[in-house]
Amino acid sequence: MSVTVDIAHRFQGFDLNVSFHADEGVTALFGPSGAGKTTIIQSVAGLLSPNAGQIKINGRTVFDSSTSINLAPQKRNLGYVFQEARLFPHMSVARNLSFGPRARGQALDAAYQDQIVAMLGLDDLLERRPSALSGGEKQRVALARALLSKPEILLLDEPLAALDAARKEDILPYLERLRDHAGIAMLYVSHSVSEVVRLANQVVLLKDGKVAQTGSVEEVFSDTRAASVLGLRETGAVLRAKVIAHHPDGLTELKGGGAVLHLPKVAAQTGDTVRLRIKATDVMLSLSRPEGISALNVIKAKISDLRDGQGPGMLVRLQCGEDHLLARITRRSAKAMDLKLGQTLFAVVKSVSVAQADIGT
Amino acid sequence: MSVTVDIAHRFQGFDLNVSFHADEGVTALFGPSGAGKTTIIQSVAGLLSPNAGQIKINGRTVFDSSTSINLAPQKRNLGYVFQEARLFPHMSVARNLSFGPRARGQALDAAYQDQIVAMLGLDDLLERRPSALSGGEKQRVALARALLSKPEILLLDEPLAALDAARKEDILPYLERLRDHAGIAMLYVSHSVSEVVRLANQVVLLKDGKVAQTGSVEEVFSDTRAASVLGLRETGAVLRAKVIAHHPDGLTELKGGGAVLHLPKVAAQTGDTVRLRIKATDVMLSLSRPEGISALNVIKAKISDLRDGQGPGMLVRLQCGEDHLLARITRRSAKAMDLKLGQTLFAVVKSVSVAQADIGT
Amino acid sequence: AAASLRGVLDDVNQGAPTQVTVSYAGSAALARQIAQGAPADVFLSANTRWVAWLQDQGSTNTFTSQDFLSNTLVLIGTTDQPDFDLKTLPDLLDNDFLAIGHDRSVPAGIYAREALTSLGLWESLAGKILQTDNVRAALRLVALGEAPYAVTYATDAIADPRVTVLHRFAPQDHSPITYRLANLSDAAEAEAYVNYLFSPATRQIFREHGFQDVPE
Amino acid sequence: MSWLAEFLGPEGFAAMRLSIWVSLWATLLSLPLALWVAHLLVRKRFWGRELLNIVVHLPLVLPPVVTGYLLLVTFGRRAPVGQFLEQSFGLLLAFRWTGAALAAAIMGFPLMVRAIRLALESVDPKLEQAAATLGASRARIYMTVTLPLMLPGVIAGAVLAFAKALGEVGATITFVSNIPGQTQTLPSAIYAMLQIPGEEPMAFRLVIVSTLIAVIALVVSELLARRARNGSV
Amino acid sequence: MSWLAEFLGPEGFAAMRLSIWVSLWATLLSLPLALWVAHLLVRKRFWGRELLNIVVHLPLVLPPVVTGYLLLVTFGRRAPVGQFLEQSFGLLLAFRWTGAALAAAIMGFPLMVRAIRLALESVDPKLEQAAATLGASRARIYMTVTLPLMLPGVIAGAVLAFAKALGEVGATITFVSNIPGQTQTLPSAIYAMLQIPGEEPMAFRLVIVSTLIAVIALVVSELLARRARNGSV
Ligand SMILES: Nc1ncnc2c1ncn2[C@@H]1O[C@H](COP(=O)(O)OP(=O)(O)OP(=O)(O)O)[C@@H](O)[C@H]1O
Ligand SMILES: Nc1ncnc2c1ncn2[C@@H]1O[C@H](COP(=O)(O)OP(=O)(O)OP(=O)(O)O)[C@@H](O)[C@H]1O
Ligand SMILES: [Mg+2]
Ligand SMILES: [Mg+2]
Repeated sequence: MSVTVDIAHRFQGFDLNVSFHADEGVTALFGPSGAGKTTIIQSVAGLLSPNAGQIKINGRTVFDSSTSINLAPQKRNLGYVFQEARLFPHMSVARNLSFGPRARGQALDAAYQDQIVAMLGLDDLLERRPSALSGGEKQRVALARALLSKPEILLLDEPLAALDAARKEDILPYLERLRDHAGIAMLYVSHSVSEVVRLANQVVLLKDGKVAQTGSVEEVFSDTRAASVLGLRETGAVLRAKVIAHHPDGLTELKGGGAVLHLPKVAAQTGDTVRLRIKATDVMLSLSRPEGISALNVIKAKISDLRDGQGPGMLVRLQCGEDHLLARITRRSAKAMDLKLGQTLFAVVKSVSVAQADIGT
Repeated sequence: MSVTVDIAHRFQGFDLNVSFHADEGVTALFGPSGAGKTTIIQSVAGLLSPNAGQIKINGRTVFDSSTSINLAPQKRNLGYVFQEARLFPHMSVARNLSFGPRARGQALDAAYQDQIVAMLGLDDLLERRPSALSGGEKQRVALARALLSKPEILLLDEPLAALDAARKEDILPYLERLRDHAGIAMLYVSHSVSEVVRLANQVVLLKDGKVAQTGSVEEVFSDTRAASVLGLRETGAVLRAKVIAHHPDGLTELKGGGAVLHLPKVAAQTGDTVRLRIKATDVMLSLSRPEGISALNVIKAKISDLRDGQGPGMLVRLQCGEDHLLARITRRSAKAMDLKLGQTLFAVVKSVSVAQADIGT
Repeated sequence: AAASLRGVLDDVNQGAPTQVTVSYAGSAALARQIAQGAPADVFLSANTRWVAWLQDQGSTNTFTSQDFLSNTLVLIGTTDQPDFDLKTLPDLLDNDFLAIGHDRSVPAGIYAREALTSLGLWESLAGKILQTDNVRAALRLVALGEAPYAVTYATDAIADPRVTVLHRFAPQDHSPITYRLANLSDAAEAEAYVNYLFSPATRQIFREHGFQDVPE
Repeated sequence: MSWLAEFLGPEGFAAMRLSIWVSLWATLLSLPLALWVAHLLVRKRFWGRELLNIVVHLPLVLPPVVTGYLLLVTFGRRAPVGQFLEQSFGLLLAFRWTGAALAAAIMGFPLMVRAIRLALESVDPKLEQAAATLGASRARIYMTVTLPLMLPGVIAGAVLAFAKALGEVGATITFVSNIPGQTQTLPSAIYAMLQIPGEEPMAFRLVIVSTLIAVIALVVSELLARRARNGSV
Repeated sequence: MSWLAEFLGPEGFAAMRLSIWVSLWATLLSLPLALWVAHLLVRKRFWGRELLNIVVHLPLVLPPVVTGYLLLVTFGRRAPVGQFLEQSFGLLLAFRWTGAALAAAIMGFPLMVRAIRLALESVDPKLEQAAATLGASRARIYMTVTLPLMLPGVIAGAVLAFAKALGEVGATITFVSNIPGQTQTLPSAIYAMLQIPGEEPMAFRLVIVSTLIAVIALVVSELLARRARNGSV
């Protein structure tokens, strides 16, 4: 399963011109409001015909302006969770959910449906009309509806935006499983970095209708250049670590960045490789190995880049083993510590500050 | 400006029964999807008549089921940002924006309008129809429309949900100024803790149509009991600090928690008191005063409470001066450091880890 | 005036002593309108019954009426059939229809039924009769070939070159066909116009259109 | 029913039965065509669209007699289309109840199309798009999304057409004449009665029956429309 | 215009002018009332609502002659309402163009109300709520939100009524007679001409003109509706 997009489209006052390839797994479309994310997704779905370019799904050309190929949406075998739920107002929630399977002539997979319904907490809503649902409930039904049609390609336009953290926590692992086991490709639009880092294999960073950067999550989010797009608070690095052991006190021991790390229980098998995201603001630097502190994770590292930000902060890039970390510190500290390129020091990461939501399995 | 709500309403399968008072400033309605947030807001707006109870705005009863008072929405002088934008599809953005002032017969305040339009990045959109806007753009127009009608009460139902972090960063300071200087009351629905902490004076925690907890942000979010509702990652303490000086390197020096703190430029006057939120996961404990580290803020504190969480973590409550901090550390660290009630130690907070978004002025 | 007088009356009015405005509609509608105060001075009805009805209403100040014209009833068809025999009509019709005015509401239809009944044909024509809402519609059906035969006034047959008269009914087979005139005003112009209508020159015009004077 | 037959007399009663029959057929037969025409007018851009729009409205604009006349010269027994239909399908329209139904259908057609058009225009294409992404074929989308959403308008259109059919006299009488028991509908009967002095009471009996039928149709339609709005699936 | 006058003859030309005049008045005058009635039927729940609905539909259901007859016995110069209007306001309806306009308005009223109703039903009350929270009075909401949103339906209703007025003959001729230059509208003139064998060509000239007027009205309405849909403000 894969999607190849190379399109240009013009709206009054807005030019879209993007080209990227999304493999099996999750490709996040990330960018500010009005960057063109929905326009891209609509083009892939076949709901909007771009002025020019071509789109391939699994190698099959579904749109090509030069040969006037334009496959109807119903033939593209995809699932689309719209930014606005777009539920059928004249049908009950249950009917909305069974619309896709019926339309595709699929036999009812009751077990699958029950699973989705339970995950999204829709049990009590099945007989309701969409007009009697809350905003978040609508969004959950829309997500369930798309999932139940068992598509090859999932297009998700801010599917979790209206949901609370607890509910997101229920849904994200499911999307992870889908990503890892169902072999489908997902285009995922979200404004939440933690969602993207957790889910995405690849990020397409959009700005004003252009691809600003594209690559693996590690690449894009560890890039000091990306900081301006992501915002102060979300800059960070992603590093791969291998699960060594699960300890009885609930901590998981991992090896990554040339150091041994301890994290609260990570949902992965011993021997698995996981992806850890460590925000730049969560990394503290120390000239000597600190003693008697609560932070368990101290990584020996070498400064590979020093970059001034706007304001009083600066970004320090650290080489640790084959990986790197980003640390955001004040210039005052940098001066006090007299940091220099190539200097060796210790990065202190509080175990619990590597958030659950930022661990991609 | 204040709002008093004491209502009961019943939907098929859902019972709302809430009572709270919202003073001048921001009152956050916080709770999972389907908890009844929108229902409350609609009742305050006069768009839904609850089965029973009463609602007062500025002491004036606008709804009372026992005396059958039910003031029309247009007479309640409020501004409502709906969860779904609800823009007028037959009007340009500019017309949408001027609708409120015209309806209220207010003279056009061009400077004010320009300011709002610039803040929300709507300059290029003014001539467009809502149908030609992206999801986030619609939400921004809806926010602008409500703000421009200069209401006494602002009802905001997830006004920033569809916006990227950078755009939120533009809007939040404005909402703060509105809160501090306009003297209006805001009911603010959001699923984002950082938004709520930054904006709200008071939090009403909702669950299944009931008020689970209510109080100041400091109380609700510092309460170790609230941790379960907020989730692991969002627990933290709020402490008050006084601005001592703004330094030329961009750092602001504050005094709070019995210690001197350095934060990136805080938008407050010297002498002002500000509210700082420090997440439990951002606090590291050290037995001795650490040297040679990048963190600027080290607070001497005494352990006032030790509380086991689920999983490998525990929550440490610290007394520092008259305030307190929460620190989340692993039990393994606690054992290694041999933490005891009453023990004196040092809390290390990285300056930049007190996020801009978590500073309430 | 009755709608079926249009044509001839337009010709007649060319020479009228006063400016005449004619409202052509069904006799029933006109009678009711006059009863409701319509600004009419003279009412020309194709039908004596509505004149009588109007007189009964007593709603006009002055009311004098007199028989005005007479007409004859004919059977028309599309092609000339010199040896046409009315008796064979039921057989000739086969699957086709005979068009007449509505046998209770349209005067020509009433006369047609009377005539056909007294000739003993009505029963055998049952189910083969088309009734129209006015006699001109019956004529039109023949003219268009939709019906092979119709019973109309002689005047109608003259007016339309597409039809020919196959049979003339004898006046004694049906009640007398009379157009009746009601003078509803005492204005001098109305008087003059009525006189004009009865003047020999005008009578000649009517006769040219196939009308006949009322038998004394 | 027998009291009704007495109340109306045999001729009036026959006219009533015929009128209901004719109106129902007129409504039901024109419905699919009206749906199709409305679809063409709203969703398609083709050469001659404006022409179609005008043709659909003509029966409203023209005096009914003219429509009846045009029907007669088109579908009459000597007219080309009429002969073709008779020879090919054995379908006789002129001077039959079928012709009355045709006349009524044509007179009500503009009303029906307009109502359906309005309803179709207010169906949100975004919902149809959503259905398409769920794999529904065009036909399925139409049947399960578009049609249910425009149902109130379809019902309104059907009621208008039915009511119009109940009241149509000009075109009907011109096209199929007034043959008691065969083509004499309620309005034709009423029309005839009103031409006879003193028959007003009988005419008004027929008017009352006509009104009653319309009332029943209206009430049923309002109930259906309410169910449609609250969603029937 | 003179070639048109020649084409139609003085009587036909006068009928055309009168018909346009009458149809415009009928449409414009019934519009506010239709908006109000549609509002009552859609948004209010009151005793007698169903009755109002039926009364509105009656002119469609009844043969036009009956409607004309009822108008005559209500608004005639000897009839109670007619006399009252004449004495109190000097408003004469019977046998005047005003009466023709009244007849046309009443015949078109059900069509207009239905179209407006359908449009009103599809206006999203959530937008009206949004307007209310912005401080707009009910009247203002109606004028700036509701009415613009239902404009396509209002235009459709107006066009239907106008077209109907152009074609209405039964009620008009029964109520106000067929007085050339005063109450003889195009359809009445066409009706009268069809009474004379051989005058069909002239009748068809009038039909063509009638159709042309309708075409113009249709095209204008489609343009207006398109503008309304794309938003006019
Ligand atoms: N019209 C209605 N009929 C029946 N139930 C309703 C209706 N509107 C809302 N509800 C139910 O009432 C509950 C509260 O709805 P509400 O919209 O207030 O939730 P909310 O807190 O705003 O949720 P969200 O964060 O998802 O927007 C939900 O369970 C919802 O299903
Ligand atoms: N129909 C349209 N006509 C004109 N401009 C449009 C239209 N639809 C979208 N746009 C513009 O195209 C740009 C991209 O829109 P798009 O919906 O793809 O943004 P987005 O990245 O999804 O933003 P958001 O995060 O706010 O949903 C925006 O500037 C928008 O205003
Ligand atoms: Mg979007
Ligand atoms: Mg809500």
